[in-house]
Parts: sequence; structure tokens; C-alpha cells
Amino acid sequence: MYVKGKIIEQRKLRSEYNILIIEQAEIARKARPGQFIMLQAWERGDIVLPRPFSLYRILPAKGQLHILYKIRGKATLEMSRRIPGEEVKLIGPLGNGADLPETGNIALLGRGIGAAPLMAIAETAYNRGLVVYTFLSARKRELIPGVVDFTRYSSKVVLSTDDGEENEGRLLTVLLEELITKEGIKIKTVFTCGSKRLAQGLLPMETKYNFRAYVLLEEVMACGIGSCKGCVCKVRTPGTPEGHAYKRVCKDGPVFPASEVIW
Amino acid sequence: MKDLDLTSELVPGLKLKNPVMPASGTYDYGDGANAFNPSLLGAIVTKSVSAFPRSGNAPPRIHETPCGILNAVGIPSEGVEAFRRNTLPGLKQYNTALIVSVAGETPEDFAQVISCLEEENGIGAYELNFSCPNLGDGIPFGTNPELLYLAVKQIRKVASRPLIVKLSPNVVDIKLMARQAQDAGADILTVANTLTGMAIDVRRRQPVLGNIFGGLSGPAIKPVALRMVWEVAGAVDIPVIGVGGITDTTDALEFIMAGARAIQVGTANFANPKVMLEIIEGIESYMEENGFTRLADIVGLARR
Amino acid sequence: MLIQNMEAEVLAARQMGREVFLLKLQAPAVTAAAQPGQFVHIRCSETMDPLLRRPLSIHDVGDKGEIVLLYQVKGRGTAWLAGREAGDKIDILGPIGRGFTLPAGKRVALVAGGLGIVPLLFLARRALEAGNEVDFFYGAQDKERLYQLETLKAMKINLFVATDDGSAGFHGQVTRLWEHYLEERTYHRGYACGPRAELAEFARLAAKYSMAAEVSLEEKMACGLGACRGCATALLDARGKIYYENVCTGGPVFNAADVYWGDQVK
Amino acid sequence: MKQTVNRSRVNLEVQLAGLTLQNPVMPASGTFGFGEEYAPLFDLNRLGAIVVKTITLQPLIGNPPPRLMETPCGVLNSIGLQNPGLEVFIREKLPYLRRFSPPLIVNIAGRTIDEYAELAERLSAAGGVAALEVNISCPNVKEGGIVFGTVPDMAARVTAAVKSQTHLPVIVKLTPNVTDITAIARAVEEAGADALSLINTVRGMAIDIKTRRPALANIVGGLSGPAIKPVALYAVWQVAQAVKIPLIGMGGIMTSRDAVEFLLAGATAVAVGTAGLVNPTAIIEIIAGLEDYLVEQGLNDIRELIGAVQI
Repeated sequence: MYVKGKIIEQRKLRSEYNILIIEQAEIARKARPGQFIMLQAWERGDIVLPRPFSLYRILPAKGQLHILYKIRGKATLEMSRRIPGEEVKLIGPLGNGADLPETGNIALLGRGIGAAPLMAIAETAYNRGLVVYTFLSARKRELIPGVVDFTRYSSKVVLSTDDGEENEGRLLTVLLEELITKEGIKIKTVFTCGSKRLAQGLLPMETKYNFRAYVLLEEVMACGIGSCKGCVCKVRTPGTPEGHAYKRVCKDGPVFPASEVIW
Repeated sequence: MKDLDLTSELVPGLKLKNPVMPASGTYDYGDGANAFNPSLLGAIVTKSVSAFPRSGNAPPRIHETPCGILNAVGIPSEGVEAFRRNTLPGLKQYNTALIVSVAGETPEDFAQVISCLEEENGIGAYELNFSCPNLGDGIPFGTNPELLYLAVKQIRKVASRPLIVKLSPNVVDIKLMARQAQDAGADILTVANTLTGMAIDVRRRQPVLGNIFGGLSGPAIKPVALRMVWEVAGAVDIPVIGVGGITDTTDALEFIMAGARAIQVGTANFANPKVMLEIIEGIESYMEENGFTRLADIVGLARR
Repeated sequence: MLIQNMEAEVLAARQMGREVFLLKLQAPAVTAAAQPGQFVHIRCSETMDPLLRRPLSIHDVGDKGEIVLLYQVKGRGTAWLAGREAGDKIDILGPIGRGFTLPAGKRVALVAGGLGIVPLLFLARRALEAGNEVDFFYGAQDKERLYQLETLKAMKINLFVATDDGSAGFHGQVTRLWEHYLEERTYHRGYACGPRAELAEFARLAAKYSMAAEVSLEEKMACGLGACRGCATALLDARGKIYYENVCTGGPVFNAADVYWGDQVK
Repeated sequence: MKQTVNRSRVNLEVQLAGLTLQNPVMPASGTFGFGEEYAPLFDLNRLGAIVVKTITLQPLIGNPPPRLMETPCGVLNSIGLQNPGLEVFIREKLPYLRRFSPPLIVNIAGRTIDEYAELAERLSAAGGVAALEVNISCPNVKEGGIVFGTVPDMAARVTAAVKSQTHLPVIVKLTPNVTDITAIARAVEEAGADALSLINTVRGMAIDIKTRRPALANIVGGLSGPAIKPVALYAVWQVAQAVKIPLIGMGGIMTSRDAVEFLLAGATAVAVGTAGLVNPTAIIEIIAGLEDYLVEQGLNDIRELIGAVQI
């Protein structure tokens, strides 16, 4: 269940982001992009639950996991205080992960910290010989993490910021559409994370441009292993009386076909 | 170590190998994700089964509070038929007592589920979840003494197996509720369910939970649950199962010393899936170090 | 009342025994006002769990504004405290409470059981400064649990040691040892701190030999300011009736004769 | 769009049952003694109101120790309303308290309805008291040992009796140890209460497994602190929808964010209890934090927050 991992590095990025590198060979060997771990990196009585984190990079050869996270509460603040050599507890890999096509082009659309799980997808896809197009947005430039890493694994990285500094703050879905129509690039699969609006924006494009869109969801979790049913989202489910059901983000997701999620 | 007797006979025919079991809805069996073999538990308690499939509440469903969590999961259930077909066979394989938690909005719902389950073998007892605060404005028979009595009486008629009534803590006098349940034919009481609570996101100025309010569990409520176990154990003759914020052996012993013949672990499973096993071992060590050979010798010790 | 609430810097932290730790803090404002028997109320967490402060008697003071604490790790709060290192800051409130009453130029007896040494070392220092003759009786379970022996030996006091297992000094309870001296010496005043049973015995002996005597008591505490009434201890009024007084502001030092020593008050 | 707000122009003043509070933050009764304990640490004139410990007709020596037990993110206490009694309060404590400008709220408890009425009458005549807070959570003796606060009819009778003996605003403090707190709230509103404060502590206990005895001498105590905040907030939210009179919200408020939650849920003012036991100046920090929150949110007036939670 919970296994111990050793902290290799605590890297402070610009703005509120950190990267935590943990050595945990078994999880690194098993994990697929899109999967996540439950982490406990604090000893505080007032924090009852572990926290879910997507995997930013998975390095099986080194036995390492990279976690990109934003300091937003007491748990992540504690996490940012851990230093190399210290131990953390983790369960994983959890969730279904992203199914990559065998061949062809994929596009990744991420907003803010939503870029985190997309990196693992980009790296894996690149290593399998797929062509990756990455589109990232945030309020301002320094809130887009991992641009350099994404550039390494993508044929093209397109940024957009709300303040207009990058691409006049245009929508990532519009920029993706331009790639498809103006540059004639055919996209087979799209993964998106970090914005409900982005995921919804992809829906009408799916049939128009003939790609499959998947969304990576985030939700507050208690157990992370499907037991508590706390972390659900509403998903279209034929065969049920209502036509939809609550699916567990941790167990049935976190990757869902975008068209099946009911927002 | 060999001479330790951890068994707890709740009622004739329902003898637990040890006093530790999960609280309904907080532990998953069968997916191969178990931290240890569930056969080691004193009992297995299922998620609440309702008459028909239920999808549960709108998310967000979970929110962490100081030393606690609020949940408004809303008892999602596959429904009793699917439960019999898909889930029950797997649970029967374990070599320990099987307690099926039953939920519903009316006494008829409970009776219907139990009638279906009566045809099955291998079930040790039913636990009636009268007290989930997340089921909207259903008839509050978990908090009204007369309605509680009538509901248990009605359900008793269709149940041949021991009935465990899980009491709500959101009452003035839990002793009264306990006596009503006992008089109506309950064999065992589980004390207590979650307290009702709420949290607001001050940035968005909205309730945090999709359901607005939810059930508070975890170490935060342990003192309240323990007080109720203490009160109920002194008010009825039937056995009490203690639950509420138990996270380690010390907590478990507090409940047992207050008079609980068995305990359930809920929220702590989320933080440490092995915690129930650790508590079983912890109780063994405590008995050994303090010269107790039978669990029964610790039950109610703080009352003497 | 000169209670300070401040962030005190840890100057030194070291382990003195199996579960006993010493902490030296830089807190000039507290040190300047501190009297033997008073305590500081310490926040032992950066979070809401554990929630309450922990009261620790002042063990000693230094001449550069240092305050010394000696404590046993008993739970999560003190365990947190034991994890502090030099340079850390600690939230303290103090000095708080009624301290010991000190005469000048008299013979006094100090009776410490176990960690009862904590306030009595500071008391011995001030008693000497006031020109008193100090007989110091110090008992513990065994030799290993006699803390600060070197510091005590360096002071101009008459030190008498007892251990329950006889591994050092007199073999037996420290109050038994003291009783031997009571037969031959007269004290102006006696002071004690230690386990409750030992204090009760101290009080009995003090009464028997008609001696003014003070004890330092412990109780679970919340505010430390006398507001919440949580840290009550049972005292006897002039008519012998029980009433409750706050340990934080009414004590922690009480006249031994005022304390209700009965087992558990019902 | 958020507007830019100048800190100096932020309004924290609220009206509560005819009282003007310069800010909506006050200590919770029982955690603030008679004010004098905290006076050396900050200026009591900065508070929204001063709330003192429960006063009974006769002095009470309180419960035997141990009276306190720390629990996860909380405290159990069983003080037993220890106080010097009405006469000593009026003679020795009130003159000191009159020196401060915030309204003085005196909490009262009786064993019988007549005792409540007498306390109300004599405190109203004493001068310097701005309002009465009626503690109906303690068990009565004459009426058969039930807790006034758990039976709507009894709560209403206490309220009416107090109202009949005073011209001062009457605030009734509700216990959470009930199934439906709104029923009690409505009953005391109808009986004439001018405001409600909620919640009192939640009944709990602890056992010391070493001694194998209850940790408190009184066995059962009241649980307070952050542990119970969700329960308190839910009670305030429910009651805010059930009654028209203003509410003072309390239960585990440690920070200004917590205070904002209670205001959003419908409280007009908040009381800080356990936080003050941990950090004596918490209450002052909470007042300052409320100002910061308003500035941050682009609001000019704290009253915009009251009951403003969006469902």
C-alpha cells in the first residue's frame, strides 16, 4: 500500500510552482502517463488526508517520479519544506492513465498547473515516435510551468496568456484549430487538463476535425483507491435510468473522454 | 501471545475473531488493492446497499477540516440486485463475519433490501444506516424516537439475522434513541454516525460541498462519539460497536474501555489503509503488556 | 502583572536523559521579571494540533537574558518542543503565576522529587542570593534520573541525595531522608515540587513539625491567564471547606497547608 | 469587477439588537474571564463587545479537576460555571468593566426560571451592562434535570422570563446538542429574544487508557476549538434561514477566514473562544484580518458579507 520514497530534489520554479523529485523505483516502473499518486509528506495532526498528485515525469530507468505542484494550502506548504534525503509516503500508480494512439499526432492543451500531467504524456508520446503539439495558457507568462521541458518533446509549443503578452490571450482551442486548418496538421488525439472551458471548447471540434478528446480531471480525494466515492464527476452512462452516473476520478479516471463528462 | 483471546461474541451466532472492522463505506474489498487480507478483520462491513441503484450527491463531496473531513457522498449504491449478483459472492469468500450495511429513505426501503438478502447465505448481520445526514429531507426516523422505534419494529419482522442499528449523533439524548432501538428488537447498536457540518469557501463565497452540508468524521469528532458510546453502553443491555475518529490503538482502547464490544475504523483508512491491522496488533500488545488475556476483560473497564 | 508574549529564540537544546530535555531561550523581558516558581506558557505546535500551550516551570535564568527550561517529553506537544534546535523561534507567554515566598538570611529546606528539581534549582539560586542557608533534598527513581547534579554541586548548598533503588545516596523516598533531618534541624520554611503523593507526604511532615511550607503544583492548563478556570486545584478554606483555585494565577505555588490532599475530590 | 478599496475607509461597524459594535468580533463567554486577565495584553477598547463569564445568583466553586483535556484540534472542558456570584460580580467586577467603551454583555445562567429572571432584573439595575446573554445549556434542577436549551418550550419560557425583567437586549445562547437547532431558535425568537448566539460546546469525553478512567473528573465535558467549526457553521447557516433576529456565530473560530465563513453563513457578529486560550491576542488579529479580507475582496463594508454565501 503506502510505500516509502526518498526525496532527491526540491526544485523551486518561478511563481508558486515547485518540482519534487522522489525516488521510488517500483512506482516509476509501473506508472503510465496520466496516472497519479497519493502522497503524504507531512506529519501534522490537523491534516487528515493524503493528497493526490499527477505525475509530471516518470523516469523508470532512474526509478524517479517528478511531481509539479503549486503551493496552495497547508499540505503543499509542508511539502515544499521537505528536503533531499527525507522520506515521504506514497501509494501508486493510481487511476487509469492516458491511452496513446499507436501512431500519428497528438495535441496537449493545458491551463496553469494543468500542464503537470501533460508533460508525462508528451515525454512518453515523443519516446514512442508520436508527434506532439502543445498549447499552454495561464493568467500570465510565469504561471505557465515547464515550457522548456515541453519544447524538448513537442514539435511545437504555443503559449497564450490572459494579459495578452503571449498570442493576445487567444483561446487555446482557437489556436489548435488554426494548427489544423492553416497548417494542415491532422490530430488524432487531444488531451486537456486544467480548465473546464478548454475541455468544453474541444467538444464541437471532435467530429469536425475527427479527433478524440480526453480530459484529465482533478478533484479533492480522500482514499484515492475508489473506496470512499468522494471524488466523483458526472459522466454520461448509457443504460442507467438518468443516462449518467457519478464516476470516481481516482479509479474510473482521472482520464475521461471529454464528450462523456457532464459539467 | 498465543493465549490471547481477542474474540467478541456480539450475539449468539455472531462471534468476531477480533473487535476491529471498517466503518461502512470506508474500505474497499476485492479490487486487489487491499493493504492486507480482509479475512484478518473482526468483520467486513459493506458499503450501504439500497433497494435501487443510487448515484449519490453532486461533487465536490469531500472537504478536509481541522482534524476531520466533511463528506457528502450521499450513499451511492449499485442497488441490492446488482449487489447480490456482483459484489456479495466476492465478499463471502473471506473467512470472517460479513455485515451488510443497508440504507434507504423509508422503513419499506430497508425491509425490501433485507427481504432480498434473506435468501442469501453467509451474511452475519445487517447494519441499518438510519443516520446518514446526506440524504436530503427524507423522513428523519434516525433522529425521532417514535419513528425510530416503528422503523426498527417493521424491519425486524423481515429480518431473521441480527440487526445492528447505527445511531445518529445529531440528537438531544442518544440514550433514549438507543433504548427505543433495543425495545423495538435491535440486537446491536453502532454508535455513532457523522455529525452534520458545513464549510464555506471565503474566496468564492460559496459552500465547499456540492450538497452544501455533509457529515463530519475523523479525530475531530472522537470525543463526541466516545461520550455517546459511554452513555449508550450504560443505557442498554445489547452490545455496542463504537465508531467515530478512531485512528490508532489508543483511540480503539478508549472506546472499548467506555463499553464498546467492537469498534469501527472509518476516516483513518483513507490516511493509512493498514491502520485496522495495526490496531488489531496494537490491542494484542496492550493486552500482553498489561496482563489481560481476554478482550472481554477490557470492555467497559473505565466504567468500573 | 508583566506577562510578555514573545517569539523567543532557541539558544541551545539538548537531551539530558531518556525523555528529558533542556532548552535555553533568549527572552530578556521574561528573564528580568521571572521569580522562582513561575512558569512560561509555550505554544508547542505550528498548527492547530496539538492546540493548547504547555506550561513549563522556569528552571534557571542566565545573566544575559537567557531562560532555561527542563522538561520531560510526555506527549505530542513536548515531543514537538524536543525537536526544536538552536536558532528556532518559540512562542512563549510569561512569566506567569505566583512564585515561592523567599525569606532572607534564614535556613530553608528544598525537597525535590524527580523532575520537581525544575523550579527548585532556580529557587535555590535566588535563596542563596538572599543570604539563606539552603538544605537541598533531591530524590529520584535511580541515579540516571538525577538531573543537573553537577550544577547543584557547584552551588553553595547542602545537597542530600536519595534514590528509590539505592543507586545513589540514601536508599528510599526523599521525604523519608528529609524526615531524618527534620528531627534535628529547624527550618524557617520548606519548599517542595514533585509527584503528588510525595508532596502530600511533604505537607504532612511540614504540618507535623509546624513549619511554613510551599508546594508547586501541576495541572492541565488552557489560557494560563486565569480566564478559563480550566486548571483548577482543590484547596481548603479557613473552615476546612473545599474550593477551587486556578493553578495558573492562584499558583502554581501554594501553601502546603491550604491544599486539599485527599485522593480524588467527589 | 473588484474595486480598489482604501483600508482606512473600510467599515467594520455592525448593529446588533440595538447595540452598535465598532467591529463584529467579541470574546466568547467563559474564555475571557472578567476581561482583567487580558487587559495587560491588549486594549480591551478595540473589541466589538466585551463578554464576561457566566454569572449565577450564588457563587459556584465549579467542578473538581481535572477540568481540561486536549483532543485532536480541540479542547474538552468541564469548568462547572465557576464564578463569584451576582453580588460579588456587581460589587467587584462591574466597576472595572464599566471603564471600557465596547458594549458589555453579561452571560447569565440559572437553575430555575425564577433565577434567570432575578439575574436579569438585578443586572439591568446595576448599570453599565449593555446586554444579557442567556446561557440555556446548563441543566436545571427544579424542572427535573433537563437542559433548558434542548426543549423549545423551556427555552421560550426562560427567554420570556428574562425579557419581562429587563429593558436590555436579550441574547440567547443555543446548544448544538439537539436534533433541530432551528426549532429552539424559532421558539426563543417568538418569546422575544433580540439576538441569538451559537453554538455552545458539543458534549464529549475522553478516557485515559493508562489510568483506565475518564480523563475529566466530571466525565463529560464541552468540546470546543477548530474541531467543531464545521458543526457550528452549519448550525449558524440553518438558523440564519429560520429566524429574523441577528446571530452571533461562534465555534472554533481561529482566524479571520473562519470569521468570514460565519459572517457569510449569516452571522452579524462572531465570538472567539478557544483561539484566545491558545493565542491571547488572536481576537485582535482576527479584527485586523477582517479588514484585510475586505480590502482584498474590494468591499467597503463588512455588512456586505452577512449572509452573503451563494447557494
